[in-house]
Parts: sequence; C-alpha cells; structure tokens
Amino acid sequence: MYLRATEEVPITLVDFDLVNPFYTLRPIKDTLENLGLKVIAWGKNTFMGLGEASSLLRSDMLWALHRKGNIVFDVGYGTYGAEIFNLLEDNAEGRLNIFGVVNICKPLTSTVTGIVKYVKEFGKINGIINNSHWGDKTDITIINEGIIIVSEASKILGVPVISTTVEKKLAEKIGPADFMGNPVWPLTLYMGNAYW
Amino acid sequence: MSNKKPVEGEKRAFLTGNETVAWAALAGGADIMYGYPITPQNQVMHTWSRIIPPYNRKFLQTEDEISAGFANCAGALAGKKSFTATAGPGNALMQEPQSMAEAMRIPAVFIIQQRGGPSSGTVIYSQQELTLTTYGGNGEGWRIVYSVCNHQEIYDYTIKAFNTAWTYRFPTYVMGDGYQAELREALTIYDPEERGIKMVEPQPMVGMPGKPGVDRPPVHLVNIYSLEEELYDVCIKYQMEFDRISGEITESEGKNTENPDVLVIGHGVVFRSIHEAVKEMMKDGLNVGYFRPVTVRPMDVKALRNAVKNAKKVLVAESSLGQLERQIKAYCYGLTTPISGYFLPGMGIVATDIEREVKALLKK
Amino acid sequence: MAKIALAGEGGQGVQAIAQIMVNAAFNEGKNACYLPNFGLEQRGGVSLSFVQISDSEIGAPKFKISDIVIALSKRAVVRTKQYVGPDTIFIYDNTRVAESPDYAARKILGIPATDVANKELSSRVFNIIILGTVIKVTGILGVDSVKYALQESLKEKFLKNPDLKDLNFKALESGMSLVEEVL
Amino acid sequence: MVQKRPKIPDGWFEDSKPHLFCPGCGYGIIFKAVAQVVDELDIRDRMIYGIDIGCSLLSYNFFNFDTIQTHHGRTTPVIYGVKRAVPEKMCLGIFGDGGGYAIGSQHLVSSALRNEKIFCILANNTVYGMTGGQLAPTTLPDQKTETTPYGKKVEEYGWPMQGPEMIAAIGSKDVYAARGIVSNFRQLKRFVTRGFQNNLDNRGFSFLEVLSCCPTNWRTNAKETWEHLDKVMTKYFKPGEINNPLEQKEGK
Repeated sequence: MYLRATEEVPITLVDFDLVNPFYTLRPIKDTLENLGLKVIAWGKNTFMGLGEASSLLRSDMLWALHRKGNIVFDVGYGTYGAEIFNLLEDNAEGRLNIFGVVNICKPLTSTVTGIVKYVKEFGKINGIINNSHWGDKTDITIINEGIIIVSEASKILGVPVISTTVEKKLAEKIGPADFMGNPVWPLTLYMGNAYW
Repeated sequence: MSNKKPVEGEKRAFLTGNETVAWAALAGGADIMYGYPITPQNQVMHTWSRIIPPYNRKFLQTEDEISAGFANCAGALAGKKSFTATAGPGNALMQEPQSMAEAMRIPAVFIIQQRGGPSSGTVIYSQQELTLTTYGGNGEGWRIVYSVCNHQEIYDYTIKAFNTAWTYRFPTYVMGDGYQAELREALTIYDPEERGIKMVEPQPMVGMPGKPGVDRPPVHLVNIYSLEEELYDVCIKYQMEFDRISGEITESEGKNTENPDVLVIGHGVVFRSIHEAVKEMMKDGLNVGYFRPVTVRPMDVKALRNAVKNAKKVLVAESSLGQLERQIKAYCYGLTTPISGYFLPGMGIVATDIEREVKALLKK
Repeated sequence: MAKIALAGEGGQGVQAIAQIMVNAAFNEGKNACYLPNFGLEQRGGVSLSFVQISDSEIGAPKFKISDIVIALSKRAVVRTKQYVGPDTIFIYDNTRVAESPDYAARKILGIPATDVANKELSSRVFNIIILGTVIKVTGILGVDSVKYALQESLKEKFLKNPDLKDLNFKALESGMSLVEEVL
Repeated sequence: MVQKRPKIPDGWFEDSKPHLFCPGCGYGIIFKAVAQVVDELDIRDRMIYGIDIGCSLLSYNFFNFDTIQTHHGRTTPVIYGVKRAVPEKMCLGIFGDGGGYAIGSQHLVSSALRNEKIFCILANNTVYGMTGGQLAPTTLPDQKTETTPYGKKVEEYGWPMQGPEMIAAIGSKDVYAARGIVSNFRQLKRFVTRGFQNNLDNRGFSFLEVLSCCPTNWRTNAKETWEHLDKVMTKYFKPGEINNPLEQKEGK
C-alpha cells in the first residue's frame, strides 16, 4: 500500500479541502514537487482567490482522476463527508480507496465510540489510517493508546487499519508493524510549514 | 439653480455648533451629506437639509450609520466633497466604513459630536470618543482629526477639513462634543475664497470621463489582499506617507511652555477652561502654562515633548478616564516629567476645577 | 459677567427667553453663550438652560455655580439646587411654589409671575414676565436691545397680531417692576 | 475543423481571464448576461460596479468597467452613495444571499423603500460560498451546511427567504423585482435588460435574484448540480417577474 513515485507511476497530491483550508498544500507545493510529487493546489504566489477562507475549486482538481498513476486527495473535514467526491469527473464506483485518517488526540475521535460515529458520518470508507499523535509532545504511550483504540474501532466498523503512522524517529523504535499487527508508516513532517 | 455664494463677505453670526458645521460645509463647497439621526449631531442634518436648496447641494438620510459612512465614502470616490456627522454608538457603527476610508485613501469628511459613553451613555457630552475617533476600526489610525474648542474653530476647521482630506487623501475629522454642538455662540462666517483660502478641487477615483477599455483602462479598486506580504507593503507605504505629511498637518498651541511649574494639557472644549484658568493663575503670579493639541491625530509630537520636557509637572484634564493621558504618555515615552490626570468622564470641566487641581499640584 | 441658569417645565418657554437674552447680548456686541440641556429630560422633564453673558471671553459653556437661578416649577426648584452658591440670587415663581426654598443663597426672591400673567395680562406671556425680572436683576442688558431681540424672535406673530407686541412689552416691564418691589 | 470561439463580450476585461470562479459556478452565466446587456445598451462608460466580500469579490477585475470592492453586505450603500452623488452613473451591485439578505438586508430593504435608482443582482445558491459553506437565509429545509451539520431545521431558522417578493412588497409600483435562474439564459438576459432599463428610465429600484449553483459547496457533479437547481430549488423559489413597471408603463 506504500506509494512510491516513479516515472511510469507518478503520484499526484490534490488539495481538496473546501471548508477550512488553513493547513494546506499551498505553501509547501514547491517543496513537494522537488521531491518528485505532482501537486494540484493553488501555489502561494499564483493564488488569486482574495479569499475570506475558502479554497477554490479548479478544473484540474475535478479532472485529476484522468491523470496517470496514483492520485491522493486531501479532503479535510466537512459535513458532506465523502460526498465531496461527487465533484470529481469519471469517478466510477470503486475507483477510489477512501481512508479515514483519525487521531485520538482530537476530541471527536478520542474514543472508540467517537471514532465509529465520526467515520460512519463520513460515509463508506475502505480503511482507517491511525494517525494518532500529540504534535511534538507525542510519546510511545500515546502511540500505543492510539493503536489500541483505533484497532478496536476498526473491528466494530469492519474496515481494516491500513497503517499506523508515526514520526520517523519513533517509528524506528516500533519497527515495521505495531503490536496489533498494523503496518507502521514512518513520517517525514512537512506540515509545520503548511500553515497558509 | 443659483451660483450665488452662500456666504458673502464676513458676517457676524450667532449659531449653535451644529448649525456652524452646516454653514461651514456649505461655504466650503461640500456637495453632499449622508446622515443618520443620533443626538447630539441631529441639527447638522436639520440645518444642512434646510439651507441647501438654492445651492444645488444634496442630502440623503440613510438607514443607519453604517450606510451613512459607506455612502460618504462612495460620494468621495465619485469625486464629490461629501461628509457625514455622527456621535457615540453611531460613531461605533461607523467605524467599519471609516476603516474602508483609511484602506482606500478616501477623502471623506466626518464630523463627530462626542456624547457620553460607554454604550448609549448620555446624549449630552463627553470626550470619550477620542480613542474611537483617532484609532477606531480594524486599522492603524490613518486619520486626521481636528479637536475644536469654539464655534469659530468649528467653522474654520470644517472648511479646512475638506481641503486637508482632498489634499492628502486620508479621512478627515472635525471632533466636537455635545456641549459645542448645542451651544449658541458668536462667530464670524465668511467665504473662504474671499479670505484667500484656496479650496481644493475634488477628483473622482472612479467614473472618470471616457469609455473604460477604449479610452482608458477600467479602474478596479480593492481593499482586500491575498497575501500577508501584499498587505504589509500597503501598510508600510501608507504609514510612511502619513508620517511624511504629519509635519504639514499637525497643529497645536501653547502658553508659558518654557519652564512652567505645572503644564496643563487638554483638548477640545475642556481647553476653554484650561485657557481661562491658566490666564487667571498667571495673573496671580503663578508659573503655569498649557499645551493644547488641535490635531489629536496626528499629534504635534515635537511641540508636545518640548513642552512636557520643560515643565516640572504635567496635568492632563479631560472629560474621559485617561483617553488623552494615555496618548500623551505614549508620545512622551522616555521623558521624566511626572504626568497626572484630572478625569471627569462624561462631565464638563470648569476653570475653577483646573485651578484647584493645579494649586494642589503646586503644593505637593 | 453673568451666569444664569433657567429651569422650568416643558412649554413654559424657558429656552425661548434664554435665546432672546443671548440674542440681545450678541446684538450689543457682548460675548454670549447659551447651552440648553438636551438630555432625555427634554422630553417631559425639567427644561434647563445655561446662559453666560460677558464683556470678556467665555470659558466652559456649563458652570457649576450660577449668579442667578430662575426656577419656575416645584421640580425646577429641586433640580436647580446644585447651581446655588452663597452669592447666588435665586428667583422662583411663588404662585406655583408655595414655600420658599431654604437654600443658602445670597437672596431668595418669590415672584408672582403666573398670578400676574393670568390676572393682568395673558398666560401666554408668563415667560416674558420672567425675562423682565432677569433683565432687571442682572442689569447686564439694555432694555431696548432686549425689546429688539424680543421683537425679532416673535416677528411673524407680531405681524399677524399687532396687539401682541404691546402685550409682550407690557409683560417685560411688569416683570421688571415686580422684582424691583422685592429686591 | 476550426471551432469558432464564442465572442467574449466587450464588457469583460480580457486581461483577467481565465476568471477565478470555481468550475460549475453560476456567476459566470450571470456575468455573461450582464456584460452582453451593458454592451447592447451601450452604457459601459456610465457603469459603476460594486461588489461584496463573498464570491462576487472574485469579479473585482472581471469587467471592463470601474469597480469598487466594498465590505461584507455593504455594496448597496456604496453604489447608492455613488448614484446620489453623481446621478448620471449606472450603478450595479452584485452580491450573494448572505450579503443581500443577512448582513446587508437593511440596505436592500431601504433601497427598495426609497426607490434608489440602482440595480442589485443577488445570486441565490442557498449557501455561503466563500467563507466555506455555512447557513444562508436561503438555505433549504434540511439542507446540510457547515453550521447546520445535521440539516437546517425550519423551526430554528425559518423557511427560505423570499427576496424579490419582499422587495416587491416593500417597494412602489416603480420597483422592478424578478427572479431568474442560470439554467434559463434567455430569460435571465431579458430580466437583466429590464433591470437596467428601469434605472435608465430613472423610474426606480431594480432587484434581480438569480438562482445560481455552487457545486463546490453542494458537493454535486454536473448532472446533480443542474438537477438540484432546476428541480429542487425551484420548488422553493419561483422564477419569474414579481413586479415589472416597464410592462405597466407599456399599458399591458
């Protein structure tokens, strides 16, 4: 499930947060493109929205599924949940893998019942990514707690945990899988610079 | 319509402050007033709407002060000398368009007749709108504010406000108060041109002659920016311009500011009492002086600091709880002269009050 | 310099006589200023006005202690107490206010203005009788200039009904002599 | 085969194209109608165009005529402020249902009452677009928005605002009040023409609500968008002219 960008199978990231895009790909677009990724987002200098807050849809976002390789959409939150994908052109049933990213340090997803409710509201999904962390205060206790709570929610929901994501240094201590058997994805963080 | 001048020659007049504003605006060539009723400025609108018909000037009573303020901005954008008058909660509501006037360098004129606050306060009097008028709104206070103390000044500075606004393109204010608004007092009214005051011609910022896209490019005026950097550049540019012109705009007056034992500072109508008290005390041989800012924004900082530096003690007197004193202290940062305040929020201050306070300071 | 506070009920014409006084002063080339109270009181409360007439420059428009206080109703007597000092001359209408107030003033004078107006002249000129008393007590304005200012302010009424002019002038003079009796 | 590109109206400012609006936004159709009518009536040199904060903001350089960007809901007082100062100008304001019916409603009501000789076009897409999909006065019953995440309850927020009907009720017979829809361009253009004409004749205030679409905040694809517009929205908002003084003048 780990994606790697190649010439033949590129990866395209799409900034598809339409509600409250204060953490966005906009400011780090150049950095990501230098890493070999393709990014569909308003660039810091090309952004002409004069916007109050809302990001603006662009047609290259709607037509992203026509691109070669793997396309990753970041959809943020929103009361419409998975319905946001209705906007996409040629979005045939089953073309998308929809993963709910949950963090037990967010109040709405801090408990098993919370996660179950949240994910159900989002709509039909294919897997959960356990992204439990407490910013730079993250420690192994929080990671372990996240693994237990998210795995339990995944059982109730009947959808697999796709991965437990952990910042690189901590991930090295845990190894390739966590104690519940979920794959561990080590993370390099860019989000610190992504505040618009 | 007659091209006759509203005021010919010099005329003695016995008017209220509000009537004086209206006559000054007429003589100063104001084209249009937008207003909304609030005491104690109502009579500005009453008088203006009554006296304008022979002179082809206009008046619109809007649905609220927000509208009056925005329409005032619009009139100026369209190249007309426009003004409004308000007070208290109306001034608070009008901060939104005042802030647009700062952001877009709109030469709109605002008359403020302060009433008591906070909230509805009283309809009578105060000096509690100093902070709001000089630094209100979500901005940096790029406003030019004349604080007047008598009817002659109301007349002179209302005329001057139009020239200042249209010369420098910052919103310009004449700030009085409820006492001055309703007070009836003598003054001389005149035609400014006959006195040799050259009235600045207004220029439109939109709707210039010619077909946009054919004879000239279209004008697209905005006050919102996408990036922090764009806004930063605008702010720095406007601040530099405001600082640059401040030297040409600031006005103040002082008496015995060389080495007084007590220097009294006050603005607006309170200065009348300060003036009277200092005159009396000087007659009695006391070494006291005064400093009075006429422009409360921008402040005549050089003259103020000089006067404060030379004084042994400073007394700031105002009909508010330290709104002027806070500004004075900020402007005088680094000076060691002790500054104290005599504050009567929402109350008038008379000369005997000042004398008593000054004498107490002298004894300490 | 004269500092005069006038107070009465709405409709008694307090503001009108204040205005006539300052207009007369203005015509005489004196410094004058007149500040009406315009608080919420102006609707149904005591109507107050502050008048200053002087040969020199006038400072604050409102004052704390009055040289002369005129109170024309019970409520006005109470409301004006704060303007009374040891040098104040306090004048009230003793037809409407039975008891003389015990204020620590220089003088307290009761004038039967309402009575005189109703019996000898007309209730409409009640305020002009008061104007006469103020003129007499202050002595700061010339009678002719007050008559001129009075005529100017009531010009249209006088045109419609020339008898009114006589009536008003009579009221003015009667006010002057009424106060002379008690001074 | 060479495909002929449709002519860009002279009233559009070409340097600012492609424009900034979301794909599928209804504003483009409204702007096309406005620019064509301005060209046909040959009033470009008299135009003063005002915009709100709201999605209409993005048209700050859309047109080939003088434009003033104002604040949230404040387009109306700015354009009537211009009109009162310089009556020969043709003053057009375009804003959304939030700017017109919520934060700026007092201006709209009073403009109709005073019969200001200005033209206000209001795009009704039942939602706040630019600020991220919140409740609007026009939001439909049970519609989900970011501030009514469980659907709009009528007992809490009322029925959808009936704007042109309100304007017609407030205004005199000289007020033009109509509701168009972006899916009927010919009718929309006719309404825009009459709105301008009512000002040109110096007769009265003109108000045109346009049922518009916001696929971004509706989360709908193209087909669903048009279905929602034509079938769902028209259940609550009836397109047509509510008050047409021009017809009355023609003696119909």
